[in-house]
Amino acid sequence: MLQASEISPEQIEQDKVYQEMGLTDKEYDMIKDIMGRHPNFTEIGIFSVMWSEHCSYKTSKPLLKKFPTEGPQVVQGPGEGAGVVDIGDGQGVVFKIESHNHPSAVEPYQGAATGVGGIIRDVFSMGARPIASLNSLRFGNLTNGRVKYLFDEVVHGIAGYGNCVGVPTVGGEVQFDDSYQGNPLVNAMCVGLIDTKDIQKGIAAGEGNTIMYVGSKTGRDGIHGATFASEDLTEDSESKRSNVQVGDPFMEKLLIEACLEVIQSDALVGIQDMGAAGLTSSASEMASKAGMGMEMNLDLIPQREENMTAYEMMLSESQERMLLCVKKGEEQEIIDIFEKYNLDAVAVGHVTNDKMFRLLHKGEVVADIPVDNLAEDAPIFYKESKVPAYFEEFQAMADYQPEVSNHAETLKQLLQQPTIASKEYVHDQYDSMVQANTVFSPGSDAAVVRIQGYDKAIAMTTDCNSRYIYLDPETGGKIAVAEAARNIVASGAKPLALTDGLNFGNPDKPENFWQMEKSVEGMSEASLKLDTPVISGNVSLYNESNGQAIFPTPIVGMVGLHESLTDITPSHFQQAGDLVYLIGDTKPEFGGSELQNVLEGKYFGKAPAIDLDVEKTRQQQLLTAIQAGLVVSAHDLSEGGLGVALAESLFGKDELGADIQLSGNLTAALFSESQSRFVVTVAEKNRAAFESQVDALQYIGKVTDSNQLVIRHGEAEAITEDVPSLQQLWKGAIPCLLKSKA
Amino acid sequence: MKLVKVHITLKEGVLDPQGKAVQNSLQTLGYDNVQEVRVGKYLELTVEDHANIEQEIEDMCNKLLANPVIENYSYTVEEEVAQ
Amino acid sequence: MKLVKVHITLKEGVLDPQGKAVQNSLQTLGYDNVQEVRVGKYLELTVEDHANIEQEIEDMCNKLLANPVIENYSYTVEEEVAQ
Amino acid sequence: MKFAVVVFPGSNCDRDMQYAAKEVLGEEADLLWYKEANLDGYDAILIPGGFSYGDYLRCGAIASTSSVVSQLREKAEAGVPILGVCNGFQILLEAGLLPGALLRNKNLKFMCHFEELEVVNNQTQFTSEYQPNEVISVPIAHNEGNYYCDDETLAQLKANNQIVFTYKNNPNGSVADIAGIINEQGNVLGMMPHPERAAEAILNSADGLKLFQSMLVNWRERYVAGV
Ligand SMILES: Nc1ncnc2c1ncn2[C@@H]1O[C@H](COP(=O)(O)OP(=O)(O)O)[C@@H](O)[C@H]1O
Ligand SMILES: [Mg+2]
Repeated sequence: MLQASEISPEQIEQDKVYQEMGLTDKEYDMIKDIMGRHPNFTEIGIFSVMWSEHCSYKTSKPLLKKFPTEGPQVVQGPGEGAGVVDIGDGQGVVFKIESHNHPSAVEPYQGAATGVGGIIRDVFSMGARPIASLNSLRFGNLTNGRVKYLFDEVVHGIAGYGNCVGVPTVGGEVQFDDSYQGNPLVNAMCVGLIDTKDIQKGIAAGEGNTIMYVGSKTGRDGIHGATFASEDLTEDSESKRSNVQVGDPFMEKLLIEACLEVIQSDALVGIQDMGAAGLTSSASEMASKAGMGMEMNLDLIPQREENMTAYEMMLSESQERMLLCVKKGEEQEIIDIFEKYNLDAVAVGHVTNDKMFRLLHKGEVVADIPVDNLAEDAPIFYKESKVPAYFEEFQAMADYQPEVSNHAETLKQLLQQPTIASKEYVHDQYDSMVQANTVFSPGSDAAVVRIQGYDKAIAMTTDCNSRYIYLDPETGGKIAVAEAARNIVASGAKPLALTDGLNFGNPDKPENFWQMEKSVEGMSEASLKLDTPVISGNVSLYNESNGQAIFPTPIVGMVGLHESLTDITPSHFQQAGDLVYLIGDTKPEFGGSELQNVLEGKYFGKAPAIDLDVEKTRQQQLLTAIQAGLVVSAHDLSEGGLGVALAESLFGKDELGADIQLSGNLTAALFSESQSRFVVTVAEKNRAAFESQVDALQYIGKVTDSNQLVIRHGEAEAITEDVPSLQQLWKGAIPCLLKSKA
Repeated sequence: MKLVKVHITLKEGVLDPQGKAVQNSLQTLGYDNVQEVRVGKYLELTVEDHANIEQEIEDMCNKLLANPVIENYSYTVEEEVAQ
Repeated sequence: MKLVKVHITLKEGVLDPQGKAVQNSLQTLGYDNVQEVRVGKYLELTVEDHANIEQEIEDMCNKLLANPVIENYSYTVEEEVAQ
Repeated sequence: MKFAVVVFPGSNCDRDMQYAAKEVLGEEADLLWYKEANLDGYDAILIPGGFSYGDYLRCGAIASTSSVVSQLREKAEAGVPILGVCNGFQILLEAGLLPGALLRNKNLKFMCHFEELEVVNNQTQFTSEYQPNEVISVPIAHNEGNYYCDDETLAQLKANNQIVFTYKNNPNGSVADIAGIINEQGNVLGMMPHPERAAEAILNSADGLKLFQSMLVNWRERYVAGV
């Protein structure tokens, strides 16, 4: 029977209760058709979460189909907990990115922490050991008190969880922009290592096999919004209760070790984590994927709180829980493994062959739904798309040309922009070295982690310049992929594949949908060209506050392979006397640039152009030169252009400087954000060999031991600055903003 | 001078992994009588006395000391005993 | 069933950076009346009643809940109020 | 030489420790799960870093009450070398095998980066391969690494030469810049920095390797050379 507090099936239709759960009239009618009757409260709750964008990708699916997902390196494309690419020797890397934006806006510490926990579960539920985490963060203006609080607590939450579970946080990005003021973005990426023979799937196959529940008990955590049955929860006022999900990294660490042991057992058929929509999504997806049905007895679900209803249990997003499908009769083997780690594995149901998702509670059937309609066959909606007026206006504008009189001052200003400034304040709080494999910690273009026992390493990065995407989503989408690949190549690795985190506003607004559509097209074209297929991803929509959407922010997480440890290349200058080269052509491109932000306080005009053929050639030539041992250091050019890149290149090793000679328009030479460029250093003895291998080269000067950055323009010294004082400005900017009074 | 004692506890329904771990450990040590453990914070503030002290403490708790999304607070105000 | 409330505070003389930080933040927010802040822990234990309950709590505090090198503890035992 | 690496629930540097002893140093090293660990027959015991029991309540507190710690006490008394790193150090302090306690870092933040340490006592079985007052580069990664002890204890540590490592630029507020201490008997060393993360040049420093080499050299001298 339904709980007394629950509304009758007929009343749900009459009062349109489903609307409060996020279902439209049309969707309700579809559900009624599928069921052939009025769905009850629990059933409608289950449909509402399974048909949400988060689980069904109902609006984004048509777009996601555009992504190239195949290639010889792809072992597992989108569809499972995470994607897998081959790295030779029978090994694969498993990775995925996931957003936790809205939980982080409400409770930043726990929101960020549980975001990290969730993505790590996606990776180890594939059977992989998590070996690295990254995170991509966006906040509003750091002078705002609430933004400071969000920033500090999000970082603290990522650290609190990631450090405890023992997965090194090796990289990421943080950017600041007014559009994120009320709606920060917290995207977490996890990378795992697996012997490809061990890959697990989230399937519940084999009629009669047992469904087991492991991990934290189920509470009323994260049950969505205006909860209906709430009158009946307890007599306590809302203010004494909380539905916020709280992470327990200690439990997660035990689960990692236990699950990695369990996957070696023949008794295991399938395994999946309980992520968004908890028990509902993991159970129904496991059954649907296997072409089976499932029956669970909710009385057997380990519960943390009293008197939980079926609805509450099915919608709970309590963390650190896993669902397993185990061969009938072999449950004890699984129980024993978990017992070693002080974890209970509990049988809660079994696989059926009728393709129904059936739930029992207190002796009654409380839900009985055709399982495919929840998962594989959830509906898809095609949204309207419209070119925004601003875009046409920006395209029609004459090229923006900034006026800079004092280039040294401008460089200093740029180095202190929070988006460019050192993120040491952030990543010093992350354990970036646990597992003792980290070759490059945060602070390099790409993070590098060696693979124990082999002469190889993997490189990882996350990138997305949302300003370019705002100005021109298609071009910006291409740039996001190209920039990620550039970071991987600069570290000496070959880009393998990517995961995408699509963060956008409300897709019901045609202009927002257009941004999404165009950026996905741009990203797809670039991933195809650069041979980095999309193997996993995440969609987060409705990122708005006060009706204002965030800048479109499709984050690219990319992984590459160093075929030998000797290929690993630092992004900082290493040795006085080395030659400094600029690879790539510089045009006066300032739309969406950091300089435009500094001078105008806003972004307008055209995004920098990108030619993917040129991009590919530059990357390939640089990688070949690195692999031939001709390159000492390499750094890609991004926000702030060459000026910033040169300064950053000097912030690695003490006591180095550079003497640089530039020509042409100095403002463009220093601060343009033209694409497909790198600054590299080469030992004098390799000059000829290097120059013969790489095109579009410009020799611009030398690394010196003077500890000064000298930039000459014609006869004049345009910039002469002590490196330590530049570094101090760059390092101090974020701590200084945080200390400033709101 | 007043001594303000503030207790900050997790709201009902919020998972308390720390309390759980302490309880398990007490059980392992043989203290089977312990049914539940919840861990919170305890702050002692020495505050200059003034008319609005209670209001001020409420404010401080809401703004900084407690996280109203997941925590409850309570406090007492006592005369500070010279030591 | 008894409700045991345990307070764990840092010993005098042991620096309390957390208390100091809270005090600084309060000052930044304009609460100038706050002279000092000390941060400690507060545990609530639900314990089956029995003859030796006080002794048992002492034991638990000494063995696990507090670290005598840096911390003091105190506790009260109350009747648990049914909710 | 045979090392035991004791693994508690929540330990997360256990495999790193094993890798350093086994793959880098080239000796034997076993991971021993705390429940079933038998420390007999091991030449040295390593207590790795991490977050035993989630660092809930106090770092190392819950682990220090487990039964394997009673075995650890016996081995300490019997003179078996024991190295506790980071959370391992915290456990040794909570268990009373070393004096003092660790408080939160003075800036209240977790911090992770390389620090310069000075080897102020190279006359121990853990540090004999270092030069006197050698400055080494080893990473720290902790939230509670702020070593505290009362004045009396500090005077004793100094008098007995029990301070083994100090920070050149004290990052966390530790009394007397202490990064690592040894017991009076000279067989139990606890330190916050992670030598196992600095045992190979590819990891940006090999300075930590000498610590493991010192243990090996001293063990050989004592047992293999047949003293
Ligand atoms: N949230 C973060 N977490 C970890 N590392 C970060 C984070 N944000 C930035 N970093 C690190 O700081 C360095 C600079 O980042 P960024 O300016 O985004 O580099 P790039 O422009 O080369 O992509 C990188 O090594 C990056 O990994
Ligand atoms: Mg870069």
